[in-house]
This record gives sequence, C-alpha cells and structure tokens, in this order.
Amino acid sequence: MNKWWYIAGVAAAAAVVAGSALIYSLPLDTRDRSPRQPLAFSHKVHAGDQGIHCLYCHRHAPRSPVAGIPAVADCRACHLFISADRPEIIKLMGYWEKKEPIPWVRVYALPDHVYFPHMMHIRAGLPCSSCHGEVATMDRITRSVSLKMGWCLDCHRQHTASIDCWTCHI
Amino acid sequence: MKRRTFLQLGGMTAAGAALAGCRSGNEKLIPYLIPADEGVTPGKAEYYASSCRFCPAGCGILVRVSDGRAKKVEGNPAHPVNRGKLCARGQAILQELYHPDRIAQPLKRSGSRGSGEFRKISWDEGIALLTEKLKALQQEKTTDRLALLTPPLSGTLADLTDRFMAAFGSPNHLSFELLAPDWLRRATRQAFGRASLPWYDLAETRYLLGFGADFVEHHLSPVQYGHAFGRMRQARDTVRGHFTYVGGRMSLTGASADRWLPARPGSEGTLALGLARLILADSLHDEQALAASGLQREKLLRRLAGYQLTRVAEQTGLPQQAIVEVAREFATTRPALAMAGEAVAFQSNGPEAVRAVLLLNLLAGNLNRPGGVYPAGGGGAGPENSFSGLLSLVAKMRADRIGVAMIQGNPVHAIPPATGFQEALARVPFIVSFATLLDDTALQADLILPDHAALESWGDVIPQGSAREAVVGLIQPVVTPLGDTRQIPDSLLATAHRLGGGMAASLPFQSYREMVKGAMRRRIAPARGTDFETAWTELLRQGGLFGKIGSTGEGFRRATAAAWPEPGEPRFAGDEKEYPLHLQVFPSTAFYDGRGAPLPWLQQLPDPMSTVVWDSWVEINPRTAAELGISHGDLVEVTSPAGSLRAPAVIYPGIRPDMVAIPLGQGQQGGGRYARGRGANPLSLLAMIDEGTEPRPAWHATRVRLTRVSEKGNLVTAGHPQGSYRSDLVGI
Amino acid sequence: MSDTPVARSATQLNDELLSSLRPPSRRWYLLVLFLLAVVAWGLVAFTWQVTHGMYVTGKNRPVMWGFYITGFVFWVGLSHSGTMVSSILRLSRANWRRPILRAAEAMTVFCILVAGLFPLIHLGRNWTFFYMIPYPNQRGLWPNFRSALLWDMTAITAYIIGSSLFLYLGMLPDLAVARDRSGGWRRKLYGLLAMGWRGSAHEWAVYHRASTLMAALIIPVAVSVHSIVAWDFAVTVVPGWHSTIFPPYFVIGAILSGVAAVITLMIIIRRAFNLEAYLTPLHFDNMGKLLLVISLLWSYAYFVEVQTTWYAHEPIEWEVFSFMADTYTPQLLLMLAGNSVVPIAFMCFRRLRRSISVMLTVSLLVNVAMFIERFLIIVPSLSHKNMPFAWGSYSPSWVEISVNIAAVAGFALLFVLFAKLFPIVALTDVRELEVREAEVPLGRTRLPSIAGKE
Amino acid sequence: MEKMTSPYRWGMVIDLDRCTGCGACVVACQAENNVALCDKKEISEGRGMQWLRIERFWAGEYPDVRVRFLPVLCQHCHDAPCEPVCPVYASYHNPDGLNGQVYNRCVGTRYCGNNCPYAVRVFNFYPHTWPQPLDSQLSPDITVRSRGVMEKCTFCVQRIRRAKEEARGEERVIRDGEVQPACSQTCPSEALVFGNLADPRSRVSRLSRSPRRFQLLEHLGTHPSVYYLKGGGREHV
Repeated sequence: MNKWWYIAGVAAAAAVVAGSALIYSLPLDTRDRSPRQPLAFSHKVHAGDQGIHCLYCHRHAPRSPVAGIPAVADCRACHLFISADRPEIIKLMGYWEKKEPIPWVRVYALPDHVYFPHMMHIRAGLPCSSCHGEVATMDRITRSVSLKMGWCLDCHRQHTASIDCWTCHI
Repeated sequence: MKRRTFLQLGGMTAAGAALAGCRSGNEKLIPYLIPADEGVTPGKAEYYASSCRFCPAGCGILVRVSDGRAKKVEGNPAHPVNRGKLCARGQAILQELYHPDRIAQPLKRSGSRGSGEFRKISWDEGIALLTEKLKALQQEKTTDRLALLTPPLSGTLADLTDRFMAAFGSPNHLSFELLAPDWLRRATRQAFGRASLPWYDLAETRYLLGFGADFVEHHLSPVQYGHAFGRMRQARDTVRGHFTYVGGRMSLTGASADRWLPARPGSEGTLALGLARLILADSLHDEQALAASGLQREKLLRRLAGYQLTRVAEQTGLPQQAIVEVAREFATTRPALAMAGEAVAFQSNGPEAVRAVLLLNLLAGNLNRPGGVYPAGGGGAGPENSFSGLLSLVAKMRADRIGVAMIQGNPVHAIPPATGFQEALARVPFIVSFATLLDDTALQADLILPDHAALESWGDVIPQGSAREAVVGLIQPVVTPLGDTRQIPDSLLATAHRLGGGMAASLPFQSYREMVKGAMRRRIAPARGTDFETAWTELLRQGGLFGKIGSTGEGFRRATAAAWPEPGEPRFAGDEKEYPLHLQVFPSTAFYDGRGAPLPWLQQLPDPMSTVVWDSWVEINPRTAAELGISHGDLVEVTSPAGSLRAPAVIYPGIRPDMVAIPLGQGQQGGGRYARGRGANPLSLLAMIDEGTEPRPAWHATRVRLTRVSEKGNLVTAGHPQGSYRSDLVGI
Repeated sequence: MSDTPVARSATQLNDELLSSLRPPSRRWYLLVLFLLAVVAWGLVAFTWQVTHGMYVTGKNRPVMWGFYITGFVFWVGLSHSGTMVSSILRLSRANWRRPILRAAEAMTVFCILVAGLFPLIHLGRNWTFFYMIPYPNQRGLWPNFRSALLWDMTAITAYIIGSSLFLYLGMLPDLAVARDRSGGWRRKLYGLLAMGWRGSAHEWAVYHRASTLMAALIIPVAVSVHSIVAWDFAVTVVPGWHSTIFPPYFVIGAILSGVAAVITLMIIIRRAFNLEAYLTPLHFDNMGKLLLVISLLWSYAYFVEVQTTWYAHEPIEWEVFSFMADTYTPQLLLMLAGNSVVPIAFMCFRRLRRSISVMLTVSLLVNVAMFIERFLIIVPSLSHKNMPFAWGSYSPSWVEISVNIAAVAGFALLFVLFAKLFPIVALTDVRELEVREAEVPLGRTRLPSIAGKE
Repeated sequence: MEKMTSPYRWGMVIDLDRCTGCGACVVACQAENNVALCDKKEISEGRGMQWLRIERFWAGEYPDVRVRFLPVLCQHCHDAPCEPVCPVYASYHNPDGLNGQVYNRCVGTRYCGNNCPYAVRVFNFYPHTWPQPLDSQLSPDITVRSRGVMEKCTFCVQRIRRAKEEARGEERVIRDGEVQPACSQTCPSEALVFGNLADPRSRVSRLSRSPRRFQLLEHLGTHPSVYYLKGGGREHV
C-alpha cells in the first residue's frame, strides 16, 4: 500500500515539474532552425573566406526596417565572371533566365505582430552577430537565437532600450 | 519606370496575414529580381504626387507606396487647391484601384445587352473591332454617326478628344455631367461679363449667405472650400465669420450654418431680390460699387418694386423678421458674400434665381475684393448648357443618326431617364464603354475597353473653379497596372493610328504620356525653355504646375448688357393635389453622382446627416411623417409623375414639411459587388419640364407622393435613433 | 428538539441513510443520459463559438457582456447556499441543519465549479486564457493585479479549494462508514478517501475542532467572493454599475438565491431518498424564516439603490434606470415579485412555510428572479452608457442560451453522480443526535458518548 | 506604467466650430489603420469597426433646428478606465501618455470596452477578410487584427514611431506638426489639430488653452488627451 503512495507522489511531482516547464516556455519554438535553401548559398564562402561585409549585400539594413537580400541581378552581376561554371551558379542563372526570384526560406521569421526595425538596431551599434550568430562560419544559415519575446526584452533591458509594448507590437 | 516592376515581386514585410497565435504567413523570403531604383528603399514607404480625378475639383494627392503597392492616398500640401487636405471620396480612390471586380481585359458582348455576358478578348481584337466599325462609318461618309460621351474634360484629354472627333469628322462630342456647373458659368457671364467660374474668397469673408450652395459635399471644390470655411470661422483672432444658409433642406453644409432659412423651393431668387430691395431701401449697399457698375439706387428700387417684404415673406414662407435681420446683417457686415448652388440652379427658374443671388454680391461691393468673388483661375471657359447638348444627342440617337457611341463614365445610371437617354442609347447599334467596373453603362455596351484606375494613369487636370490662380495638376501612375487595361486616351490613340490617314496624322503621338509631357513643355516654355527633362521630373515630384502661369488679370464687373434677373413663379412637374410633396435629389457626401457607390469605404461611411450606411433613404420631416403614419426605418414608396421607388424612411428634422429628399448614387444594376442592386436611384423619379426658349435641367422641380409600405425598411444607421436627440447628455 | 426522529438501531439508520449508495435504477441512468445529452449540446454550442467567433453570441458594441457574465454572477450567488446553511447553522448549533448539510455543501462546490467556467467561456480568444494566470514565463509578463477580473480568479479559486475541503472534511466519518459497509471497488475508493479514519476519541476531537474552524473560515471567503464579483461592476465608471452598495447588495442577493436553492434541494432529496423522517416540516419552517429575513434584507438593499439613483437624479444614471424600466418592464416586475413580494408575503405564514409545494414554488421563483436580477444589472447599463449616439441593445443568441442551459444540466449531472457515489445525507451528523445518550458502536470501534458537547 | 521620462504627451484639439462633419477623417482612419470593412449586417448588429465616428445630434424643432457634430475617437485618457480593468495589460499606458492596446496580448474579456465611457473601443466579433486584390491596400506597418481581440484608435502610433525613428537618427525631438494622425492630416477644415501637449509652444497646447475648450464627460475625471472647442452657437457677428 505505502509504496504505491510513494510512486504516485513521485509521478505527480514529475508531472508538475514537466507541466510548469511546458507552460513556462509557451509559445513553443517549433520552427526549423536550419531549413534547406533552394540554392546552396554559403555565407561561409562569401562572408567568411571572401570577407565580404554583411551590408554589402544586405544593404538596406542601415536605412530600413528590413535588411533586404540581394536582387537576383546583383548575384548575377558578380557571378557572370566568378566561378560561373559551378552547378549552383548555373542554377542561379537559371532563375535569372526564367525571370523568377529565388524562393529563399526564411530563417529569422518573426510573427506578423512583431515589428523589428534593422536600422534602429544598427544605429544602436549592435553587431549583426548578436542576433544572427557567427554567420561567417556557417555554410547553411542556422538560427542561433530563440527569437522569443523574453530574449528580446532581456537585450532591451541590458541596453536600456525602450520596453514599451508599442515599440515592437502595433 | 522601374518602380512599376515592383509588383511582380512579393512584399518583404508581410502584411495581411492575420494575427493567429504563433503562426505567421511570412515563410518565404522573396528577393527582387532587379534592384530597386535609387532612393527607393524596400520596407520604407515612398510618396508619389498625382492628382485626384474623382470630381472636377482636381485636388492634388500624394500616394503612399510601399513595396510596389499603393497604401494610402493623402492630400498634397504643395497643391494650391487642397493644401494637403483631402475629402472622403478622394481617399477612397485607392479602392477604385484595388476593386475586386475590376475589368481586367477588353470584353466583347456575348449575350444580350444588359445580360452581363461578355467574352474576354485581346486588345488587338478590341481595337480592331472598334476601328472596323469606325472605318465602316468613314466608308459610308457618315462620320457624324460617331458620338463620344464623356464627363467635362480638361487639359490634354480635352485636346485629344477634340482632335480625334475633328479628324474623324463628327460634331457629336458630348461632355455632360449631372452636377456640371454650366449654369454657374453662364450666370457669371451674364451677370459679371466673364465666361468664367467664380472663385469665392470664403476664408476672408465675414458673412456668408449661401443659397443652397453645398460646398462641403460637392459644390465646385469641396476640399478647398471646406478648408476656407474652417479659416472663415476660426482663423482670425477677433472675427468669426457668420454663415446663413437658405434652402428647403438643411444639407450637410447647411448644418454648419448659424441661421437656417428654409425657403420654399423655387423662391430663393425672390428672396434674393427681396433682400436686395431691403438693402437698397435702407441704402446699406456699397454706393461706389453700384456707381462703378453704372447703376442707380432709385432705378433699382423701382425695378424691385415688386418685391416688398410682405410678398417675399409670403412667397418664401419665411418670417419677415428673419428676412429683415438677414438683409441687415448681410449689408452691414463687410466683406459679405452670397453663393448660389445647385439647390437653386436646378429649379425651373434656376438661371434667373442664380443671377439674382449674384446681384447681392454686387450690392455688397465685393467683386474682386478680399472676402468677395473673383474669377476662378485657369480660364474655365466651358459649356454653358451641356444639357441641351444632351437632349439634341438623345434626339439624334432616337432618329438612328448615331452608329457608334463611345462612352466614358456611367451616364446610363447618372442621367435621369426622363431625358429619354437610356431608351435612345438602346437604339445605337454599337456601344463602346471604357468602364473599369461592369457598371450600368458597361452592361449595355457591345465592347468594353477597360480604362486604367486613376493611380495607374497619366494625365493632367485643370481644376474647375477651384483656385484663384491657374493650376495644372499632373496625374502619374504610382503602381504597375494590375490588369491588362489601357487608359482611354491611349485606346483612342491606338484607334486613330489604326484608322490611319488623317486620323493618324492629327494624333502623331506614341503614347498619351508623351502628349501630356508635350503639353506641359508648351505650358512652361515661356518660363524656361532649356532642359525640360529636369523641369519635368520636378513637376512630377511636386504634382503639377502651380501658380506659374499668370491668371488673367481683369476681374469681374457688371455686364451692362445683362438682362435683369426676373425669377418667375417656379413651375413643378406633377399636380399639387396628387403629389403634395417637393422632391429634392442631392449628391451625398460619399457617392457624389454615384461614382462613389462601388467603393466599400464610401458605402460603409455613415452619411454625416442621416448616419445611414450601405443604403439609400428618404428624408422626411417629423411632422409630415407623423401625418402619414411613417416612423423611422419604415419602408416607404415615393411616387412621381415619372415613376416610383421604394426606400427606407429617415425622420429628418432639418427639412421642410412639404419636402422630401433622396440621395443620389445608389440603385445601380452593375458597379461591382458593393454597389450592385443596393438602394434606389432617385433620378428615375425626375420629370422634365420645358421652360422658356431652351431646355434647362430642372432637377428639383418634381413633385412626389409618399405612402408607407411596411415597417421593414431594413435601415441601418450608425447613430442610435433616440440617442441622436440627447446631446444634453454629452453637454454639447 | 421534539421533532428530531426517534432513536432507531444504528444499522437500520445506516441502511436508510446509505440507501443512496445502492446500485442505481434505470430512472437514474436515464436521468444521467439526459443530462449528459444537454451538456453535450452546450459543448457543441461552445465549440461553434470558438471556431466561428464571438459574433455567434448576441453581444455587440456597447453591450459587450451578456448572458455569460449573467450566468457567472448567478452561479456564484447560488454557491453561497452550502456555506451559509452549513456554516452559519453549524456555528449557531441549529440541530435541524444536520440532514441537509452534505447536499448543501456539495452544491456549493458544484455551483462554484460551474460559475468558474463562464469567465473562460466568454473570452474572445479562449485559447489564450493562460495569459491571465500569474506564473513565471519567458515573456517576463505578469497579469494585471489591479484588474477586478484577476481578483475574481483568485477569490474563486480560493473558494473552490475552501468549499471542497469543507465538503471533504465533513464527509470523512461517513466515508469510513461507507467503507465498512461496502465492497469491491467502492470499498477501495472509500478506503482511500477515508484516509484510515478509525473514529477514535482523538480523531473525533480533532474532527470537531477542524470542522468548526473551517465553518468559521469559509464565511469570510464566501462574503469576499461575492463582494469581489460585485466589484467587477462597482469599480467601473458604467452608469448603474458604479455604486457603493453593490458588494453587500450582491452578497445578500447571493444568500437569498443560496437559501432558496437549498430549499429546492431539500425537497428534491426528501423525495428522491424518501427522507421524510429526517426532513420534516419543521426544517422547512426554519428555512422559510431564513428566507423571509434575507428577502427583507434584499428588498431593503434594492430600495436603497434605486432610491438614491432616483433622488440624486444624475441624468445618465436615471436614463439607464428609466430605460431599464421601460424596455424590460415584465422582467423587472417578475424580479420584484420573485425576490421580494412573493417570498415576504408567503413566508410570513407558518402554514405556507410548512407546505412543501409552496416552498418549492417560492424557492424556484426566487432563483428565476435572481437570474433576471443579474441580467437587469448587467445589460441595461451597458445598453445606455454615457454616449447616447452609441447606445445599443442586446438579446442573447442560441449559443449563449444553450451554454447557460448546459450549465444547469452540468451542475445537476455532477450532483446526481455525487449522490450515487457518496452519502448524500450527512450520516454521522444525524447519528450524533441519536447517540447522545449511550455509547454507540461506530464502525468497528466503540465511541464514548459525546452527550453534552453540543 | 507611465514614465515621466518621455518628452512627449500627445494630444489633440477638435474645434467643433470648424468641423463640418464631412467624414474625411473617418475614411482616413480606416485607410491608415487596416480597419476592417464591415457589411450592412455587421453594422446593423452594432459591430461596426470604426475607430473614429462623427456623432450627429439634432436639437430643436423645425424650423429652429440645429445640428451638432462631435467627432469621437479614443480620448487617450490619463486616468483611463480601460487600463486598470484589463487582466493582462493588453490595454496599458504608454510613456508618451497614450492608451496602448496590444492586440497579440488581448484575450478578449471586453472589460475595457464596457468600462470605456466614450464607447470608442471596437471588438473583432467577426473574422475579417479582404477580397483579392483589395488586401493590397493593407498597410504593412500595422497588424491585421484577428477575431476576438479589442482594437481602437492609437493616434496613428505607427506614424509617431516613424517620426521618432527619424528624429532619433538626427538626434533631435519631433518638431511640432511633423507627425499627424491620418484624421487630422486630412481634415479639410483643420478642425482636428494634433501635437505634443508637453510642449507649451506647440499649436495644440496653445489651442488647448482656448476659453472655448472643454473635455468630453469631464466629470468622470478621466483626464483625456483630447480637448474640444465649443462650436459657436446662434450668436451674431
């Protein structure tokens, strides 16, 4: 009789812990951290080995809420000459010929009720890596942060940035 | 124009996806194909200047464009007409662009007329079809069998259509619009000797006497006069402009008045002259002004002998006391201003009445004076009675002397059937419509060559009577055309080129854009000849050419030859016994003459006075309603000699007991999902009356009868019926 | 205490009192099935609302609360029955309370459970209800403790816990008895719940102290709960809600409906388990007196509220009141009749108080009237708020009505099941009377007399 | 919540003597803020989504009839009844003195809607959709609200935010008249004036000191950020 009591007690305790952990982390982060991309574009090669600066391609970041990704024409401009024979580049040119944009898969997707202005964060002097991780070492981009509200808030508090709800939610 | 390529690229910031837990629509990250123009930053909105062509006022607009989509239409602060302000209709043209039921490509009728069955065809086929018909006319040497119906046109489009019709050899270009201010143009010429619309200096006046001039809703230039009204009231520290409104129905404009004189319909002219007589009798008039225009007080008094206070009071149904007060106020407060509007002009004695009102300005000595009346800039010479033009065209169509009719706008809905236009049009073998929606006219058409929306078009607009200085507003496309549409002038050019010969020669332009650009070049040629391109981009940036071309210096003065206004007894269609009530049809704030009805924003905008949404209604004085046993929201039937309609009743304290009023615009067979089959079209009630030598549009001269049908009017008002009388509870 | 039943042998007594635990009849099953069906229907309606949106209710602007909150307040009110009866009477040592104790306490628990559901049902986004629960989370956000709704949640949770403890505590000895007189799974269950109660002198001493203590503790909780529910309205600036008398007024109303409910319950149980011997007219007489007193109190409170409004004649407040009187005249009259005129008129007479049928009618009437009262507090005020241009009106939709009916069914279901599983008549409490004089066997032990203790 | 650190206290003055009731502000508001299109049924049920309404009051008997227009939008009270009652802080007070409404936090108790004496809070009873391509008009700056959440006028906070971002870039504060909500921007008669009440020289502060000024339901002590200027009655010039 008694040992059943103990087992029940332990089970209950476990359940409570698990449950609260679950509730604590709601909403759950189920998004694929490193989705497969239509083109095997390597940030390691571009940003790492070639040492191209982030803002060279994502050039709207300092002026616009969106960092922007290079237009297909921009990619083409370089790769007309640089390693034009590689299969992936040929694929790229294929997109250009078909005049259709590349359907990149978002890695850093925020819900629509969140407003994230890149320019404000760059103005504040944050390095891209503080949110995007060491991109220069990644072949395929892997999300390196949780992108959960708590995570945003912590950073805002550290930098005494505004924590008014309307700063990010309108 | 590279920003046009935006549309084939997805938005970078995801709009639209609903806020649902953690899910989000922006799974993909779509890059541009071609990098954006210099100075265009994705994710950041850009503003492009253009002009509104919803109504002839021609306000300047700035369109907020974000990622290749037009997001919002705002007033252009640099534009002298509307100074950064914009009315409800102007802002709603965005929905003309994005209307879900827009015609995406040329259509050829496949079913019977009005059935709404059309076959999609290519532009080539479309233009070919039209040219073939026109060629036929040419071969039969009956080019005058071509008719072109448009609203009053200005600027390059007017030029183009003139050339087109001239080169083709047809005199039948009718530019008609129900609310066109022809009557005012004529009255001004006859009274003040200049064929120009007046421009009232509302902002500076201290006493405004409005005779049914509903400048807040639609009269001449709502936004600019709305702005002026605000300044007249409160922009001056010590002075608050006073406003007296004359009219049987308290319109939205009348609602802002300090004093309301509900004169009997058709008696406004008499009232004006009665006031004139009182003013002269007490010699409160402006002596110099009178002398300057070669008039003597005594002579005038003799002329006005017929307008003693008692008679005027009796005719207008107003208390003598009020008339005397108004006369004194008007004459003793300088500057004072008298405006005449549609409510007066569309009476059987309208033209005379309007001139009588203008006379008051002369007595107040406010011609070409601050707070007075100036000739509007930009010439403004235009038709003085396009109504007779309409009737003659109708006659021709009846006589089968029209083979091809090309129609811009929606006359089938916006012209009173009493003119016989609709039946006559039905006899025309081939009808071409340029509609953007399948509206009532397009439903009758054999061929539809869909026009661009305003925000996709090129063009220029010369605002009508909207500004003192001359203004040319530019229209430029702010987004890529959504569908396979073409703007009317380009369709005409294409046709002309295909017709070849003299036609092609008279219109040697690749595109309408080029034509507009050329016209602009000519306009600013005197100003600066060199380097037009930069000037052109500058013009596009600021939205047009403002105040640079000198407005013709000479102002108004009394036309000595002018006939003395003698507004006779008003005549009405319908016998007083059988039809006891006067009917007034009025353009509602939202729908204008009906072109606003297809736009959901305007449908759900509560009418300011009745707060009705998504419907049309009949305004009835509480007393009359009580007599007829009608209560708020009942379904009533309005019958006139010309026809009858059903609509819900609105108890409306601000209308004469012997009047009812119905807003224009609803009751369309077509016009897309938001307008179709909604409400009733009061134009079907109007009867024609022939007065004097030439026909006149007496749209307010019809009598009606009212009967209650049921309590199920299905009326929806934004305001609570009882609560609307409890301002005491909010302390205003 | 002449009316208390004459002594009979322990077994006989136990048999009678535990009769409810015998295997259920077909009628019982049918009843359960029916109730289940109604509840299911309510669930369907609720699912419909969740999947479609709040537009399936009758709510609108400005009337953003309707039948759900009415139901909420109503059930919270009802839940006062048990507490009031059992604890008040327990503390006041009224012996006739004994047979109905259990039923009343059970009712309290089930009412508050049902009531607690409504605030969740009426949420626009029910699936985010957990935003309102104060727990540490990664968002670093806490609910707003200034909000009366949060006070509600706290109070109601407290009340649920308190009242169920109260119920459980009271049941302990009976569970022991039941354990000893049953077999199979029931025996296991009762055994587990009885927590090895032996009925030793010590246990009884503790038991008595505990239950007296609980009785004393539960009353302030009950009062606070309904005061807080009243604050949901009183702390707003809505004309007709913003009134200082609301908390006491609501509490009185609650007790009124509670007492009425208990009377109804007594009658039902009396019939269902033929306990005529234990629930005699005397008990109804007493309850009737109680009802009379409360009804008088309620009438006074209502009068005060209306009279102040009328005398002050603050425009908008008066507007609300007259709107209510005009639009909801029949409801208003029924409410006044049911809450004050009829109870007062009838309960004055001993004969009527002792007539079961009269008591049944009156008690039912009171609760119908009470529901209307809640409705008339909530809806008219919202319909005619401060901005006359934005006035509106409200009528419940089929969804709201279904859910409210299902709530009744759900409550009944819980109760019926409870009655089959647990001794519905407080066995030991009744026995206490019997066993004053002599030592009596209880369970397997022999218990020294507790005569004179009470 | 309100921190006094902010240099702004946004407010509006509505001159009833200028207001002609034309309704331009109403459409402007809907265009700017992705306010849902409501069909006849919705509005007839009292579920219209207008953030800004023009109240029209009749007074007097024919022929001495008077009409009064009263544009009513969220008054952004400093003692806002809507704020304390929200159990989840979805309705909160923002450092600039605005009444915030956080859609993604809202659970839909509608308590704020009941407690708002101005009845300016609208609730998404219906799930709203925009037929293609009408959805292209939706502004990317503002969330499209799902069913079950409360929404209301924000003084076009997205515009304020944009102006702030620019001002921040140039290390200055927002200039008077630099930021305007859609309604006051479009108002033809300039009846609606928006600005920073914390700056005594701003146009809005000057107007808010006018002798004609009053506030809506002042007796409730909500201390709105919106001031009204009495309309001139029948008095003569």
